[in-house]
Amino acid sequence: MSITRKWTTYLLLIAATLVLMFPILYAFSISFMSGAEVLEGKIWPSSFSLENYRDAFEKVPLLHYLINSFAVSIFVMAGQLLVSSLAAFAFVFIKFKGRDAIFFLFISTMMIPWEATMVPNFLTAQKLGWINNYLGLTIPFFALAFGTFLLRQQFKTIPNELYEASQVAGISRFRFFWNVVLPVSKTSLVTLGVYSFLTTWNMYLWPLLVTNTEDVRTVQIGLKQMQTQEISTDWGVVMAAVVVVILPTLLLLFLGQKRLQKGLTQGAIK
Amino acid sequence: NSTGSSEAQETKKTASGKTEVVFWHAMSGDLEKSLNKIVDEYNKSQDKVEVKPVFQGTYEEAQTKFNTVAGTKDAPAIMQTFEVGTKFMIDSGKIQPVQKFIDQDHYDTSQWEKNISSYYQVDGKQYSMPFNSSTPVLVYNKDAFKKAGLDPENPPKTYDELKAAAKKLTEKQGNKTSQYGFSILNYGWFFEELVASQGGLYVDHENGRKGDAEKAVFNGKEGQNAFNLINDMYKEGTFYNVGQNWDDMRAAFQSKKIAMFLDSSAGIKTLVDNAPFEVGVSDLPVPKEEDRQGVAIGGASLWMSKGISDETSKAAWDFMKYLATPEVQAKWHVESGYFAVNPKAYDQEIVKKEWRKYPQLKVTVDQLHKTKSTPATQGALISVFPESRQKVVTGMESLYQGVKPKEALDQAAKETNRALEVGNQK
Amino acid sequence: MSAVTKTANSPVSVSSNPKEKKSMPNLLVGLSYLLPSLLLFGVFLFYPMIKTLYLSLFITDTQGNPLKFVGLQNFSYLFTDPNFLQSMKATFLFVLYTVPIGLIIALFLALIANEKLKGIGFFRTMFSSTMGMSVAASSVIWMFMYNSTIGVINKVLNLVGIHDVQWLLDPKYALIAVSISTIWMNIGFTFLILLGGLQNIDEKLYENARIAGVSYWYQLRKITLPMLSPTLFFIITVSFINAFQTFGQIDILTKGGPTDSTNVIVYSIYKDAFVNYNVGSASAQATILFFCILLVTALQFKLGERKVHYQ
Amino acid sequence: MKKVELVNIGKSYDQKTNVIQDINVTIEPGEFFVLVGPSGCGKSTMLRMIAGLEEVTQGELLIGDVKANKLLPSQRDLSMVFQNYALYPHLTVEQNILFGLHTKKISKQEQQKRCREAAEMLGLSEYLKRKPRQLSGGQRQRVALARAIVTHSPICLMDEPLSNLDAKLRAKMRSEIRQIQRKLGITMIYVTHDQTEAMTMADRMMILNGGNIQQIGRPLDIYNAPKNTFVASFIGSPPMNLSNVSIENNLLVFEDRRAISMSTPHSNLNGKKEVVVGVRPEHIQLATNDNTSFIVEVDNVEILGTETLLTFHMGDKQWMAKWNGQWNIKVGERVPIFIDPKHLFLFDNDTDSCLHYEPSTEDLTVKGAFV
Amino acid sequence: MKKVELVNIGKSYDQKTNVIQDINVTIEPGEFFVLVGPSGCGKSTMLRMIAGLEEVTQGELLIGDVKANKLLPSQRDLSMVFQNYALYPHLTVEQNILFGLHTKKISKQEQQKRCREAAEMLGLSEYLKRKPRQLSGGQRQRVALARAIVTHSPICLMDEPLSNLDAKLRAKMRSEIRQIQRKLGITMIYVTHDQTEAMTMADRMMILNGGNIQQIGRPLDIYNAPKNTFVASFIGSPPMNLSNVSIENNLLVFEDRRAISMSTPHSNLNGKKEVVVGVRPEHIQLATNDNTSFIVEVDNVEILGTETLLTFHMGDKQWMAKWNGQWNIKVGERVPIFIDPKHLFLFDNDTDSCLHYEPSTEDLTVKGAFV
Ligand SMILES: Nc1ncnc2c1ncn2[C@@H]1O[C@H](COP(=O)(O)OP(=O)(O)OP(=O)(O)O)[C@@H](O)[C@H]1O
Ligand SMILES: Nc1ncnc2c1ncn2[C@@H]1O[C@H](COP(=O)(O)OP(=O)(O)OP(=O)(O)O)[C@@H](O)[C@H]1O
Ligand SMILES: O=P(O)(O)OC[C@H](O)CO
Ligand SMILES: [Mg+2]
Ligand SMILES: [Mg+2]
Repeated sequence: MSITRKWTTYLLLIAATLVLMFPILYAFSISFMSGAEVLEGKIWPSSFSLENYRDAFEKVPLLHYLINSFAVSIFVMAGQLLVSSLAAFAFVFIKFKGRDAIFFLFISTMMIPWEATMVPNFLTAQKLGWINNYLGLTIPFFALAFGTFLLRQQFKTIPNELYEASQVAGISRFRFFWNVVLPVSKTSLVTLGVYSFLTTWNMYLWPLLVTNTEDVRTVQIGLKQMQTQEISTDWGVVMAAVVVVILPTLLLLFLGQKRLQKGLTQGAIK
Repeated sequence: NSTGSSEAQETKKTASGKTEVVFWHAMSGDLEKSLNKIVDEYNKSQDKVEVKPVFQGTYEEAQTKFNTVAGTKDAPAIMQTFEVGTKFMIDSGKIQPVQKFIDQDHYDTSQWEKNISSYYQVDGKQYSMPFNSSTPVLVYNKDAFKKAGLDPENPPKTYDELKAAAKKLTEKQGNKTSQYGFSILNYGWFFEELVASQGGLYVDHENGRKGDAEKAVFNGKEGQNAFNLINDMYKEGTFYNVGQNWDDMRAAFQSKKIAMFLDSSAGIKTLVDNAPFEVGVSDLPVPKEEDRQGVAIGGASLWMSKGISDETSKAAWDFMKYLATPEVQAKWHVESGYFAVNPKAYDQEIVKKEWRKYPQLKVTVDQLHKTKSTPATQGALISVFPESRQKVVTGMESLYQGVKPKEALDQAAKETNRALEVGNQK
Repeated sequence: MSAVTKTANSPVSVSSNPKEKKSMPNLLVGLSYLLPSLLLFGVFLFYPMIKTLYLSLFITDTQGNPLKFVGLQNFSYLFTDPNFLQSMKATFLFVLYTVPIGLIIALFLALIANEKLKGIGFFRTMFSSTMGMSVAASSVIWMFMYNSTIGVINKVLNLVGIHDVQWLLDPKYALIAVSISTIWMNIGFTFLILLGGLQNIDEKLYENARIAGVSYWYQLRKITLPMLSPTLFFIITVSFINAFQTFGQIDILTKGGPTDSTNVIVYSIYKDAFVNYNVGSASAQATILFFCILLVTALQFKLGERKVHYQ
Repeated sequence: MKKVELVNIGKSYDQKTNVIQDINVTIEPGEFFVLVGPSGCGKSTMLRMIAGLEEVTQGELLIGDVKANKLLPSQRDLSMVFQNYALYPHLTVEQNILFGLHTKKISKQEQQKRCREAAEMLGLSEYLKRKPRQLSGGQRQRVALARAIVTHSPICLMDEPLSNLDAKLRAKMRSEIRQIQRKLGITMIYVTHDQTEAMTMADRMMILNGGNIQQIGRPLDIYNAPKNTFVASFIGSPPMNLSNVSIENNLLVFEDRRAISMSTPHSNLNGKKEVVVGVRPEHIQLATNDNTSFIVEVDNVEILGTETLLTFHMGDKQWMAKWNGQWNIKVGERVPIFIDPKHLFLFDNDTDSCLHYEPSTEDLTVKGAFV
Repeated sequence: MKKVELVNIGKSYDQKTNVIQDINVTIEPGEFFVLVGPSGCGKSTMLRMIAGLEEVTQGELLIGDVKANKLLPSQRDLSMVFQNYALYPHLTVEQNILFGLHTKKISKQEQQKRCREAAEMLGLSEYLKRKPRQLSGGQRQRVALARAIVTHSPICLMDEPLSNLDAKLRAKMRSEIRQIQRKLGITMIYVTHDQTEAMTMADRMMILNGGNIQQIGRPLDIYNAPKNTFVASFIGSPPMNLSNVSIENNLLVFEDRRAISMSTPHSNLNGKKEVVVGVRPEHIQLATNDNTSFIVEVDNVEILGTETLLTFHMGDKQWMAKWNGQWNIKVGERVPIFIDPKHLFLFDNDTDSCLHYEPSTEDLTVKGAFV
């Protein structure tokens, strides 16, 4: 690569980073500002006081919400991994009539807008007594066409010989699934896991509908609540809450970026 | 139609054996702090009932939430609903009228302010417990008045005066306006009040109090006056569009972006405390002084859910009664700016003291007392009020896009009619 | 068979035993693995979808129970209702603003982040970071940035001599504002997918081009884009579907306003169902939305698939 | 050590066309039996039917005298080695070797013992704790082998187990597998498309083409007496040279009118006038002064250290000759050639089947050499 | 036709360790030059440096007498064929062949002409409109070749172009490539890890190991006079047998105390007492009555139709012998062996370099044979 091309690329990279990261950095910066500084429209805080963070945690039970979000995200992640991998396994390793039709049915669910099903789902959740508890926040999301698709693509890369070898050895199907397919697909499972975690963590409309007590509310709703309650009075506090909310996912993303990219594209295209 | 089973839910108890009463509200900011304080005091004052306040967003959001869970175990025992949700709550069948407890308890309702409690009476039955009632007022920046050469003690009373004052208050730097004269939040309530204060009705059948409303009439003369006012001032460049968010509006006032605006009396205390200038409060302006009919109340009342256990209901009723005591009402009034439901509260020492410190608070009370009780000032009763409000808001917003006031109003009325039509089929 | 029967009985009986074990046909086994998914899809996707179709023919009570069959009245009203038409328009504009531009930006980022340079990992992480940003958090940040008095965007515009713009209050700009923030939120995911696609392209194809000495743009047109087409196809489809389903940022930033300029169908559904309690009408809109997505996706497949090159 | 018998076996994937048909063969206990043929001829299909991985759609499969058509793979008491070894990448070598042994109700101790033995036999002892990806191709191959061995199954199936190895390693593994099979005395059914493997490893082999048996027999018998042109050209490297010739008197006349003489008139030509003649490259010799069959112009020369391959045209075909030693011949040089008539094969030009060959009289033994 | 000269070339990917070093070689115009060596020895690296795809970190690269270290790949006027062909899957064969030709400022007409010519030469004419995935492996190979040909570059680089093809096709393509190179007279630099390919195709070859040149020369010269044990065992198949021996008087004594005699005492052994002895398999003969070197017990026999491979132990190593013909020998049989001392190679056991060999006196020519 020629020197000029190298440096233009760097220049573009840096410029793009600055533009793209600005909102996040800006939120960080504001989260340290006093109310007056915010109103003056400063970009950089004069001092890094943690007061806003203290206030944020005081005003809404952020910590509690964070724990809820964690619980819900982990639960959904585990559920999606299990349910999707079971389905993907069937699609790859079990031959039966109508398999392709069912697979098509699965894929077609990606086309159904969640909002189109929102009202009946809400009623279902209500009938099942799932309002205001973790069940309502998690179980409806366990089945995931995208996840099934992603894992199916991964499972397809597992040589069929592995399956046949265990058939010859007399290993049961489920044992093969559990002891071979899952461990071998670790990377894709991690990818899907990160993806599930992020999307669940960031879920907004559904938790808004099915939670109305602080006991199970997730942090996104907490944020929205904080925003309704506090905005004019204190942007700084709200931004502190924003930072608290985005920090875990950003960290997760930074750690899992490489794997995520690998796994996502693998599932998406091939 | 209702699915609400008559089976009473179990009584929820706290760890210490107190009856738990979940209380959904829409009070944010300083109001939430005061409310929580009152609840705390109540919880500490006795050992049978534990009230748990839960913030559920704006009035609209809270009502949405309530509707989704009404009649299930997830419903709160006490629900705070804004005044325009009254008809909806009655029709929902998911509430028990407080009249039931008033009768059981032989509770004396005469101690209540009539102007307030009558809003929540239908066919002579008290449906909900009045709690936080407000009226709209004109709030202005006294310093700005002085600077503009206006008399801060003599705020505009009519539309013309308002326009004139706004013109003087509008400040420009180059072609950028640094201070606007006036603003109204894009929120249906202010429009309703501007109509009511001229004696105009919102819907037919005497504002829906003589039978189910079928047709919107707010696009009559009174409504047009209000829309024309906004339209004219916006065209003149003295009116600032603050959007739909209460906080944004108050922030704009505090940061001197606007010199006058309409606010709920509930916001006044916080405004006075936080504004870096002297805040004036005055009656809602009318087109001409002779039009003045007074105002309808705003704010919200407390509703008792149906389907909760008797024990819980009793506990909730006990809390409601507590809220209506003069002492609590006095505290509530001075901390929030809402009226005292119980006028005896005004005799309390703290009120007197606060009125001396915040004369602005008294303005709102006086305005209510001056109100003539007519179907217009009693307020409209329609179940699709929230929807209608959205239509009116869209109408207000379309003014800024150059739509003719009459057209905007008619459109809002037409859509409200449709909502009424659908609503009445239910 | 006859050849076997004359041999000793025991092996035959041994061999007949396991046959019974095998009796569970593959169909049942397959379905048992699919059961959790099918059950959940059934309960939370197919049943509600059908229920939605059903409800769209009714007027319902405030809690969504059908009251009165009205046939296609909900639909016929919607198609004459200027508000709904406005919703459709807003939706299509929104899709139009967000999908192509988001894609182009993400593609640009992916291209520059695909170069082999020192520290490129850092930039990749940065570019994908918005994937970790929730809708709620992002919207709050953008809400502040759009604030017409203290927001940074107007501050910057003022510097270059442009007047304050009421980003979220002016119907002319509100949809654009929401679109910009949406593009920003989606860039991370789109970027990641495209970068992955780029990295899957055989390096040798470029080496051959280097030896042939073709220009960067020629490589981009003749190698990168065609080779990336399956990825592009995937991400375009996903982006379309996502764009049609946008909710959070609208709820927080504009609530569908001003003058319904950002009242995209999904938001309109939400409002009709949960604020105005017109579940019938909401269901009708949901049905229309479903068919819109179906249509666009089908079109995409029909038009796009032909141009896509699969290996 | 078990017999495997295929009776009229056929297979169809789509219920319409057969990919293999009419397979009749008995594989004797302890035999090393090789299935060989070009890609797609149905070798894997047949092996997989024996393993139970593919349904038998026609005929009868007997394993050790028991009808096995419907048995589960695990009930057939056999082991299998796959082309890509099918090692579990997340398990260590040891775990791989022992994977599935628990289903056979073998005590942990016994499992350990077998694993140790197999590892020792295959020189894997130091790698037991490694993961497959830390092993070279040959070592992976051995792990797959070890996994088959520890089951102590009397029958072992292998599907092109060496095709992923490079030439040197392949040669080595060839003899290793053969030695182990002998040592354990198992019945081996081995699939390959490589004729060298088939020739060097098989006790007997079956040559398949297009789903049909071409020939079954001992490698040398097949080499020396191929039943048809397919077998003739498939077995032997470089392959047998084949050309269409017409018979004129006692001469075989090529299309370019060159001719070679037959030793004696053959009776079983059925009066055919057109036949296919075949000559193995090693039987095309440099003519000495008095026996030149004809002279050819060399198209290409490849010197492989100890032998030299010459390419030239005969009629419409390119023929090859293989000579020992390093020959200094230039492309384009004209070379006199001698072909001994006793080395000629004649095939029916319609049915491709062999009409005539002269059985080899050579009998090279060490003893013979000493005589 | 251009010269390529490497002067003291070295390469390091990490600025610390060199993956290749001290490469000095001149590739003559029109020469078919093969780089051969085991996997990872640096062949591709060297080729890619010549192509300009990899930076030269040390030394000087001259292409046609011009210093080329810093030239862009496209400025070096060469073409390249990649291992997996690197065809553009979305372009037709024709578009693939013509890819990038526009940069050479060649008229559309001329492009078409060249494409037609190349396609004809390689038998691709009917496939011009197909996509690569519709072609067989060999056809793809040819497209890649055609793409290199149409550029009319004087130098062509190929990186293991045949390694994805099966044995038969490989043999065919080998001679095809060689013939085209001759016809066009281009300078060819060809990378492979297959010694057969190197032997049969190269005018000269360079054997690399661990980034170092082992030997450069004509294939036969290298075969007959390998410079060290690495080359000796790398070139030739089966590879040369090597064992450690000690020299006692005129005898080479193996670890198991068996011995063979050297023809005459060699002066250039520098008084070494321990050396490595090497014998090619084809030079291990069956003893006749009077010349037995020793008797071996046969471990394995492989009969490849026209020749027989015997495996047996010598000292600690397995040795192989290659005999012509089909030998009927059983495993375990004891066979007398004769090794002619003139076929012995002796290597230094410390440096591995060749201490002694006897130049072959054979000169097999057709003329010679007639004498
Ligand atoms: N699952 C299948 N469905 C349909 N046809 C199949 C299937 N498996 C194989 N075939 C077809 O059956 C024939 C024989 O295939 P098989 O795999 O047995 O060949 P093979 O001899 O093993 O070839 P190779 O040497 O390439 O492995 C081929 O024509 C193939 O296309
Ligand atoms: N991009 C790279 N970065 C670091 N090391 C590399 C790189 N490419 C190759 N190497 C190392 O350089 C050495 C030589 O690699 P090279 O690819 O030239 O081998 P090769 O002879 O072509 O092998 P093969 O026959 O397997 O293709 C190897 O040790 C390899 O690990
Ligand atoms: O802000 P509040 O409580 O005064 O209420 C205002 C309106 O009455 C709500 O409908
Ligand atoms: Mg096969
Ligand atoms: Mg290489």
